[in-house]
Formats: sequence, C-alpha cells, structure tokens
Amino acid sequence: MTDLQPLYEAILEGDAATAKATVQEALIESIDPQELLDKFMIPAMDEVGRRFETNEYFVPELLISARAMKGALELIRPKLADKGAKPIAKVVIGTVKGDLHDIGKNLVAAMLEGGGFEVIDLKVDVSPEQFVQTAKEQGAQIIAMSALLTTTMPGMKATVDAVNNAGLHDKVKIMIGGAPVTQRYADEIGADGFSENASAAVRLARQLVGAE
Amino acid sequence: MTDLQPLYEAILEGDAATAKATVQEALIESIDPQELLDKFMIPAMDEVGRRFETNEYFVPELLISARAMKGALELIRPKLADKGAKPIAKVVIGTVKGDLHDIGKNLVAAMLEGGGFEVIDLKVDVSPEQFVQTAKEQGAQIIAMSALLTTTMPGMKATVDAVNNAGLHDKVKIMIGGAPVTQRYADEIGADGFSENASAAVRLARQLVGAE
Amino acid sequence: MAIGLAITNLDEFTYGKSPKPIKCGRGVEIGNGRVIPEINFTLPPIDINPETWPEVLRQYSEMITGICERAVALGSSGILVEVETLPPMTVNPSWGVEVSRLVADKLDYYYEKRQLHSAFRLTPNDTREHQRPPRMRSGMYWDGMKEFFERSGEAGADLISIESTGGKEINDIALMDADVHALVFALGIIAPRDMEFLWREIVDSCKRNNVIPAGDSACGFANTAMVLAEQRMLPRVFAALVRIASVPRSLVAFEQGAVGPSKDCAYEGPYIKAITGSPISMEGRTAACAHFSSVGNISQAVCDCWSNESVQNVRLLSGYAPTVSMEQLEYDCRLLNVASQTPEDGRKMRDWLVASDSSHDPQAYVLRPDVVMRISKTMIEEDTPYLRVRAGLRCGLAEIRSAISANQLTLPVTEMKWMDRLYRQIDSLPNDETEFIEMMLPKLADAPWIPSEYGF
Amino acid sequence: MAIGLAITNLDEFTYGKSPKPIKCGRGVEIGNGRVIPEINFTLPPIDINPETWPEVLRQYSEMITGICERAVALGSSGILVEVETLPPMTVNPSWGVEVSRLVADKLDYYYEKRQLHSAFRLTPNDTREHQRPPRMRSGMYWDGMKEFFERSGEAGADLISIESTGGKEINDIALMDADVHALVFALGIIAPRDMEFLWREIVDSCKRNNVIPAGDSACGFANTAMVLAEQRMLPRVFAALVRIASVPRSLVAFEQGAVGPSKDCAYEGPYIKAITGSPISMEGRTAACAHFSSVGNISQAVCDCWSNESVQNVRLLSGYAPTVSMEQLEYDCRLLNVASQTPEDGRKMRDWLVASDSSHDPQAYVLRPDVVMRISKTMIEEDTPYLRVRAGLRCGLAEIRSAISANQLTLPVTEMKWMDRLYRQIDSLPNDETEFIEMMLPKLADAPWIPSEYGF
Ligand SMILES: [Zn+2]
Ligand SMILES: [Zn+2]
Ligand SMILES: [Zn+2]
Repeated sequence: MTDLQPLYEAILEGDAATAKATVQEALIESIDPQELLDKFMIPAMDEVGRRFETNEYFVPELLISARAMKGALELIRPKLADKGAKPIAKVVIGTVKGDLHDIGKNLVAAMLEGGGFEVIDLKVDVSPEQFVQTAKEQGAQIIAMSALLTTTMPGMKATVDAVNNAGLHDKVKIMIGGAPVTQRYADEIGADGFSENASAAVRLARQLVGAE
Repeated sequence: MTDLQPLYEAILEGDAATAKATVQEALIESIDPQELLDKFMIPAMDEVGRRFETNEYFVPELLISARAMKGALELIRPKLADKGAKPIAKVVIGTVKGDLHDIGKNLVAAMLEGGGFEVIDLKVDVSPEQFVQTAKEQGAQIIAMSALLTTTMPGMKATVDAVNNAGLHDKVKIMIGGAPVTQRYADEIGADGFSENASAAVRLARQLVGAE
Repeated sequence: MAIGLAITNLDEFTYGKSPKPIKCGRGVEIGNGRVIPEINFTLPPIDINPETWPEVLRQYSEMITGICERAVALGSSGILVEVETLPPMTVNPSWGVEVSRLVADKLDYYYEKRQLHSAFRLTPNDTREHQRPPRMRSGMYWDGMKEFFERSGEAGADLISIESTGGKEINDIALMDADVHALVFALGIIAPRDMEFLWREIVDSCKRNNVIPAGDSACGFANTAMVLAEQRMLPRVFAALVRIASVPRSLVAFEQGAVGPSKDCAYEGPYIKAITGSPISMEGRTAACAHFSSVGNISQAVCDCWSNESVQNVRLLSGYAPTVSMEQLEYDCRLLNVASQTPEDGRKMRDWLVASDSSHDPQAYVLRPDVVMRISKTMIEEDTPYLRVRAGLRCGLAEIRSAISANQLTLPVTEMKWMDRLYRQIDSLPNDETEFIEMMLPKLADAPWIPSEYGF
Repeated sequence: MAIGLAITNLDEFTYGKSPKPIKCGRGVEIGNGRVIPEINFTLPPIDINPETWPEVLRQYSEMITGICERAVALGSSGILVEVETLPPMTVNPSWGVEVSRLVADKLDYYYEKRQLHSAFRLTPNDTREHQRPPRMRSGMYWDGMKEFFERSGEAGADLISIESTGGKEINDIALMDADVHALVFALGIIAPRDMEFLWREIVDSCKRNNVIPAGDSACGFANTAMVLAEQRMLPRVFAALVRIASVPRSLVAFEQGAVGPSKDCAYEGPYIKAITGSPISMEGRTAACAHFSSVGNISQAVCDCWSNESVQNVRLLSGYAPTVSMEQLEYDCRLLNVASQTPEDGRKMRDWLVASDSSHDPQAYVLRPDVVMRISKTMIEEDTPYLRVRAGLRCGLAEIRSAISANQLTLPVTEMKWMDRLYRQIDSLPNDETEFIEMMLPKLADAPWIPSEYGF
C-alpha cells in the first residue's frame, strides 16, 4: 500500500507533482479520499498556515503549497462525498473603483484560496455595482475590498452603501483592507471587518462566516 | 500748547505714566479728546499691533502698551462723545469645562483688550451654561473658548450646542482655539471661527463682528 | 553648604554614560554606555468616561503592541516606555492603574516571548492645578495623586516621574510680562518648597512599593516659555533664562531621593546630570510631533534616554504614529551608540550635535555642555534655591552676552534690547531672600495663589 | 561598450557631494557640499472632485505655508519641495498644474519676502497602470501624462521626476512567487524598454520648458518588495536582490538625459550616484511616517538630499505633520553638514550611518558604499540591462553570502534556505538575452501585459 506521508510532505513543501502522483496512486488503491483529505492534506495546509503565522514561511512558500493543495484537491473532489469538500465560503474580492494597486488584494485572494475559500476575483477598479451584482449572482458570503490610496477609500463606503441599498447586507459580510484603512474607518462606514494584513484577512474571513 | 507726540510714543513704548500725564495736560488745555484718540492713541496701538504682527514686538511689549492705552483711555472716556469710545464688541472668554490651561486664553484676552474689545474673562473650567448665561446677560457678540487637551475639546461642541439650543447663535459668534484645535474641528462642531494663535485671534474677532 | 559637580571633566560629560547608572525593569540599564529609546504615546481626541473606557484600553493595547512589534523587528537592545496618564486617570487612580497594568503586562509578554528588554516609567499628572487657586497639600486632587503613587507597584511601574506644577500659577504671570522678579519668586521661592513637600511623599511611596523615583520636569514652566518663544510671543533669550531658572527647582527632587532618569521634557536635564550624576532622558528633533523647538540636536548631546515626548495614536501612511516614533528613536539611538564605541568618537558626535544648534538660539546655547557645567557650578556654590536661581540667571545672561560678542551666537535684532532689560531686572534681585519675599508678597496679593499652601 | 564608474574612490563617495552638482530653483545647489532637506506632503483622505477642489487647494496652501514658515524659523539654508501629485491631477493635468503653481508661487513669495532658498520637484503620476493590461504608449492616460510634462514649466516646476511603472505588471507576479526569472524579465527586459521610451519623451519636454529632468524611482518594484519583506511576506534577501535588479532600469533615465537628484524613494540611488555621478535624494528614518524600513540610517550615508518620502496633512500635537517632517529633516541635515566640515569627519559620520544598519539586514548591507561600488562595477561592465541585472544579482548574492560567512551580516534562520534557492535561479539565467526572452514569453502568455507595448 502507498505510503501517504509523502502527500503531507509534498503539500507542505509545495511539490505539486508529487502531491498529485501520490493522490493518484492512492485512488487506484481505493483509499478513502475523505481519509486523504482529513489525515494528510488538511493537516499539511494547517501546518503551512502555522508556519506562515509564525514567520517560518513567506508568501511564495504559502502560495506554492496552496497550489499543490489545489492540484491534489481537484483530483479527489469528484470522488468525495459532500462533506468537507465544499469551500468554507465564497468571497468576491477586488480593489475599489479608481484603485489599481492589486498586490495586496492578490495576496489576500491567494491566501483565502489556500485557506479553503472559493475566491471570485474581480481584479482592480471594481465599481460598487459590480461588487453587488457578482455577490448576488454567485451567492457569495463575503465581499472583500482593498484600497491603497486615501483618495479611493470613499469607494469602500459607496460599496457598503450599495450592499445596504440592495438589501444584501444580511447575507453578505464586508471586509476591507489596505494601507490607509483602519478599524475606525471600517466601523465608520459600516463594514463588518478590517484586517491589517493578508494573513489576518483569512482569520477575519473565517470569523465572519462563523468558521472559527 | 502741549506737544502730543509723546503720547504716541508713550503708548508705543508702554510708558503708562507718561501717557496719562500727557493726556491730563492736554485735557487741561482743552484739546479735543476725540483728536487725542484718533490722532495719537489709536495710531499708536495700530503701530503696536503692526510690530507684533511683524515680530518686532513680543507679548510683554504688547501687554504693556495695551495697559498704557487702557490707562489713557480711562481718562478721556468720560469726556468723549459717543463715537469711537465704545469697545468694538464684547467678548466672553474662558477655557472649556475640565481644562485648566489658561495661558493661551490669557494671551488672547489681553490682546483682544489691547485691540479695543471689551473682555469678560470667565477664567478656566467654564461650563457651557456659564458661557451661554454670561453672553446673554452681558449682550456679548462673541464667545471665545480655548482647550489645550484633546480630552476637553468635546466641551467646545457642548458649548456650541448650548448656544444653539438657547437660540443665541444668531446674536453671538463663537471662536475657538488651543493646541489640538483645528479649522476642521471648528467646522465640524459649528463654531464660527478658529484661530491658530493669539494674534490671529484679534483679526478673527474683528472679522466675526464685521469690524474689518 | 556648597556641593561639587558630579561631572567635573567636560570629556566625561557625554551621552549614554552617567556616573550613577540605573538598572531597572526587564534587563534595562540606563546611563551605562548605551542610549536607550524612550517612547511615549497618548490617545487621540476622545472623551474619557465609563462608556468610552473599553475603547481607551483598546487603543493603549494597540499602541504598545505596535511599539513592541517594531522594537523587536528592529532588534532593539531595550526600550523605556513612558505612560503619562491623562488627568482623569489620576483623578480616578483605578483608571490609571488599569491602563498602566495593561502596558506593563504587554511588556512582560514581549520580554518573555520575544526577549524584548524594557522598563516602564509611569507619570501621573499633577492635577492640583485643576482648581484655581490650587490647593497643594490637601483636597481630592492631592488625595488622588497620593493614591496613585501608592498604587504604582500594582500598576506595574518600574519608575515614577511627574511634571509637577507648584508655583506655576505665579510663573504664568511672569511669562506673560517677561517679569524676572515674578519668575524668580515662582522658580526660586515657591516651586522648591512644593517640590520638597511633593518629592518627600513620592520617594516614601516608591520605597514602600519598590519603584524607582525618577525625576520631575519643569515642563509647565520652561517648556511653556519655549513654546511661546517658538511662536514669537516671547523673546528667546528670556526663555533661555527661564530654562536656567528652573534647574534649582528640579534639583530638589534629587535632593529628596530621586535618582533619574530625569524626564524627557525636562530640558534642564543636562544641568541635573552635571550636578547629580544621575542619567537623564531628553527629547529633540524626534519630539517635533509634540512641539517644535530650536534645540532639536543639541538636546541629544548628553542624553541617556532619547524620547519623542508624546504622540497621539493617529494613523500615518505607514502605520500608527507611536510605531513611527519608535522606529525613529531606535535609528537615532543606533547611530549614537555606534559612534560612541570609543570615547573620542563619542565626543566627536556630541560636539557635532552641539555645534549644529548652539549658535542659532540662546536656548540652544545654554544647553552647551561646557556652558551647562559653568552655570551649574555657580549655582551649586549657593545654598538655597533662591540664590541658585539668581546666580544661574546672572551667569547665564553673562554667558549669552559674551557668546554674542564672540559671534558664537546670533540673536535677532528684536531681542537685543531685551538683553539690557533682563540684565537690569536680574541685577536688582536682592542678596537677602527674606527681603525679596517681603518685596514680592504685596505685589502678588491679587494673584491666584494661596501662600499658606507653600508654608507662608 | 563598457563605461566606468563616476566615483572610483570610496573616500569620495559620501553625502552632500557628488561629481555633477546641480543648481536649481531659487538659489539651491544640490551635491555641492551640503545636504538639502527634501520635504514631501500629500492630502489626508479626501475625494478629489470639482466640489472638493477648493478644499484641496486650501490644504496645499496650508501645508506649504507651514513648511516654509518652519524652514525660515529654523534658518534653513535651502529646501527642496516635492509635490507628487495624486492620480486625478495627472489624468486631468489642469488640476495638477493648478496645485503645482500654488506651491511654486508660495516658494517665490518666501524667497522674495523671507529669503528662503528653495527648489521645486514636480512628480506627475505614471497613470498608465490605471488600466489592466496597461497601455504604455497611447491612450488617455498617456495623453494626460504627456500634457502634464509639457505644462511643467507653466506649473512652476524646477525639476521633473516620476515613479514609472513599465514592467510592474510582470514584477508584481515575480514578487508574489519570489520568482527570479520573472523578476529579471520585468526589470532587465521590459522595464528598460519602457524607460527609454518614457524618458526620451520627458527629457525632450524638459528641454522645451527649461525644466531639469531629475530621475525615476523603482518604487513600485523594489519598495513594494521592501515593504512586503518588512511585513514578513517576503524574504529580506530576496528584497535586497530586487533592489539591485532595479538599478539598470533606473539608470536608463540618466542615459536618456536625466541629471538628478534621483528621487527620494529610489533606494537604488547610491548605485546611480556611483555610476553616473549625479546627486541623489534619499529617505530613511525620517520617512518612517510613510513606510517602515530596515535602512533608516544607512540610506543617509551618501545622500545629497534627505527626505521624508511623504506625509499626510494630519494634525499632531505640535502642528501639521508636514511641518513636523520639515523640522526633523532640517535638524538631520544640520548634523550631517556640521560633521562634513572636513572630509575625514564627513567619512566618519558616513561610516557610522553605515555601521549602525549594515549588519542587521541584507537590504541594508547592499547599500554599503563599498558594496555599492563593487556591484555597480560588475553591472556596468555589461552592455545591456539584462546582462547588468544578471551580473548585479550574481555579485549581490555573492556579497551577501560572504558577508554572512564573515559575520558581517546576520540573516534569520528562516531565510537561510532561500540563499540556495535564489542562487539556483540566478545561476540558470542564460547568457543570451534572446534565448531568455524566448524562454519567458510563453510562460507569461497569460500574464496581464501587452507585449507590443514594449516593442515585442
Ligand atoms: Zn512635559
Ligand atoms: Zn511627556
Ligand atoms: Zn515612491
């Protein structure tokens, strides 16, 4: 029988090829995919998250592990029972209208994906209407916005207002971030959460959907 | 006939004794008090103000000139026709509730007096009610408040509100100042003016009552 | 009885080193070779009441966390943290204790988990001036202060300081009129009397609580003059004299048992260090967030701690202002400490700091280490605060005068006439303290003070 | 064709002096012996639209007035003022011109009335990245930029700079993955192509308008990496390599006719100065208001202007933040200029600035003047930006590696494994640029860029 410890190691080290190969072998041997997920893959990503939180891992390492996880997950998802395979929640993400600075947003998106969220990335310069419409159409639970410029921050308030006006705020939580953004600003405009950086954003998203 | 140039010089130099002596001699010689005021005393104080504005004079020099002016004014006031003898306006001044820092307030009070205002000084730790009541009783045209602490600034808003609630704001202008106070804060709470320092306060007061 | 200077050799009067270093807190040594950053922070505009209290605590937590994280990231070898409470926290000491404890606990945490060395200076307010005329030795304000001193151990303080205000009610009058006699009465007669009373109490309380009595600041006296001079309300040369006049008053704390580091905003610190040998905290260009000054570099010349004075928790582009100050202070200290690896180089750096400011302003000039030593010497040859103030003013004005003649100091034209005015006022101070008091009491009959609160 | 370094003697590579000094503005000389403060400022959060425009102007007026008043009060011998516009002011150049003109007029006023020497650096935005994928050579954004450059004289600018972004769309990807090949493609291949196009345009426009083309900043590339490293998102050693890789790109501006001072946030400045001899502006501890860094002191070692990067017009206890920065910069410059009154002493100060940071972080280490000179030399021995980047990375990593071995640099344990990873990636860069391009193009087929905008 296939030794499965290499699956754990492969995800931890971001070795997508080995991760996929190991999963394939295991499936051929009819090992329960749920067991693969629960005993090796999720623990590996937990360890990646722990290392990132404690500054042992940097973003590139986190991203590469997240990609290995994603690759392995794509192989077992069709074989899985419902439980455990669904994303934690859907997140619609983008930078606000007028703001083209997306590196922070990209980080958050990648880390949310690695953390088990489904991410719908509207990229940059997203209008309040686009946020609202996509969240509605996709049945998202979270809208995540970033702004790097103080001049584009008002786009956050406009989006919160649009969500409120669409009567959507009871279904969707709104989280914001970016260099000039503060908790106080989040409170002021009626956003549900603010995160100081990309790693805190995943924790915040979990809290917002009650997954933590 | 008395040479009156020394009156001008005495006020400019803050020599109260000479100023009073010159005025008394002039009155004995039945020189028109209005002329004393218009041709010598007011020009002297204007020059004091100019020197202060251009940093040739410091506060102590301004105060001592203001005192010489006041002494001379007390002598001629009873002899004057109405015109020109009345103060520009009445100002009720104090530091706000909870704030005991009065050096800035004292400066503004002294400079307003030297600038021809009548100043009713409520000293420190003045409640909104005291400001309102005094302004009403004395028929003041201006309420001037200062706060040195960010923690006592809310007293300014409370006072503006009290003036509004008393229906007094159409008769009284409100000006504020102090280290943490800003124009934005003044706008926010509905004050009529803000001044960065004591010399600007006199200009502001004049503008507020339309004397400039 | 004349005493001698603790530092008698100009070569040994430099930053980072003092004859009487202090060990305190979690592995911090002050005055033992390295300059330590002293970081201060306060709330943005907020009303303090039971409803806002949770937000107040959240902000303190945010500030101290940001500071500690940055200090760790920069590999700081140790920091001194000051909390100067806001008046409601001294009036109601339970509030003050809670905020202080929060800060002390965070420092413990960062010491244990991240090996950050730190000490904690707690500075309650002198709330006695919250009534006019102030009552100095009884009443609710004094009771609150006494209680807070007594609970300083419980609050987690390693050091206690204060910016006390005894005599300020007369000093305020003196400043408005640039009146030397009133100034001398405030700083030479009544302030020292209050300092003796207050600091006996503080030192006793510190002994009971195993807390270090650090020192006082003449902030309300001399820094008020400095800020007014900066706004061109007062002549700079007068503000320089106010600084000198504040020394004998601040010295009283040390005579009562304070050991330093003297408070950051006490720009009289170099005098205290020369006279007592205790380490001092100073502030300058890094305190521009709190007030502008003309002593931004020279203030650093003989410091043992280097401070930002105070900054509000407002957001800047990089992060919160207290974290920004932490970074600036750490870099400044790094530079000083690298430069002082040999005594000669340390003196070179000190002398550059001095030379960069000392000719621009008499307030800077009277912080020159050599000038400080000369003026200090004439002061401590006298036995009483009154005579020390008088001697200091005479010597200080003479130093300024000769510096101007020697082109070592430029004074704005508008101030030149003040040299003579001030000289005449200083010159007319009597030899006899009792004579001076009898001369002043009637003049101050209408002033907002209670003579009996000063033992008259 | 290999060129030589403009500065070949380490002793002559110091602050305040550069081989090619610049006279500009109202009596300002840069790189001619004295370090000049460069003060920057921007709006607090505010939406820019016709309704808020009067408030925008009021704020700029408030900021520049506070700055000039403080500079006069401190007796500054001259200041460089930078306005980096906000994007709407470049999209709509009439707004940008109005704000700039307001600032220039204030500077004229203070020159005439208060004898304040000053020069004005105007930095329009590179708004081309405001669409994804960016169009670099046509379209409304480029039209706005061209118009703004052309109106720089009317706007009152003495110097023009920009933080251009050609290649940033690929660099962003490189940073996320710490991918050296993508990094080299961004900074060694496409960024230099855009720089050549852009700076030819800027220099031509400057000639027509009698404005000095000053220089570019790799801010969006290398400072993004620096900030991410500071947040522990990226390894510091990688960020150090990004800094080195940005040099050949920024050099292109000078090849096209820029003469300095290089922009404050261009930490590649020391390389530019060593190679071209042009003066540079730098920022460090005084820019903590804009971003934290691990190069707070060393960044000052060879600067000609010393900057605060940017600060919003928020209120601090003393006054507005731009005025606070002005004071801090002026004191820092005073100290540097006093220290450099003899060349030996200037080098001593430089070396302390260097020593205080260089062992803490590879990003600081690669700013050591001697290291800068060695890496610069290997770079300019190559003829093309690609080969220069490759040579710089090789040399830089070798320098870091030997510094670690020699205990001149400490690297966190978590970064040690990155040394080998980065080495392998650098080592696999081919000799032949065409080969490299052909290798990369397919890999970047899905990336958000338009190859034809870079002449492919
Ligand atoms: Zn103070
Ligand atoms: Zn303080
Ligand atoms: Zn930049």
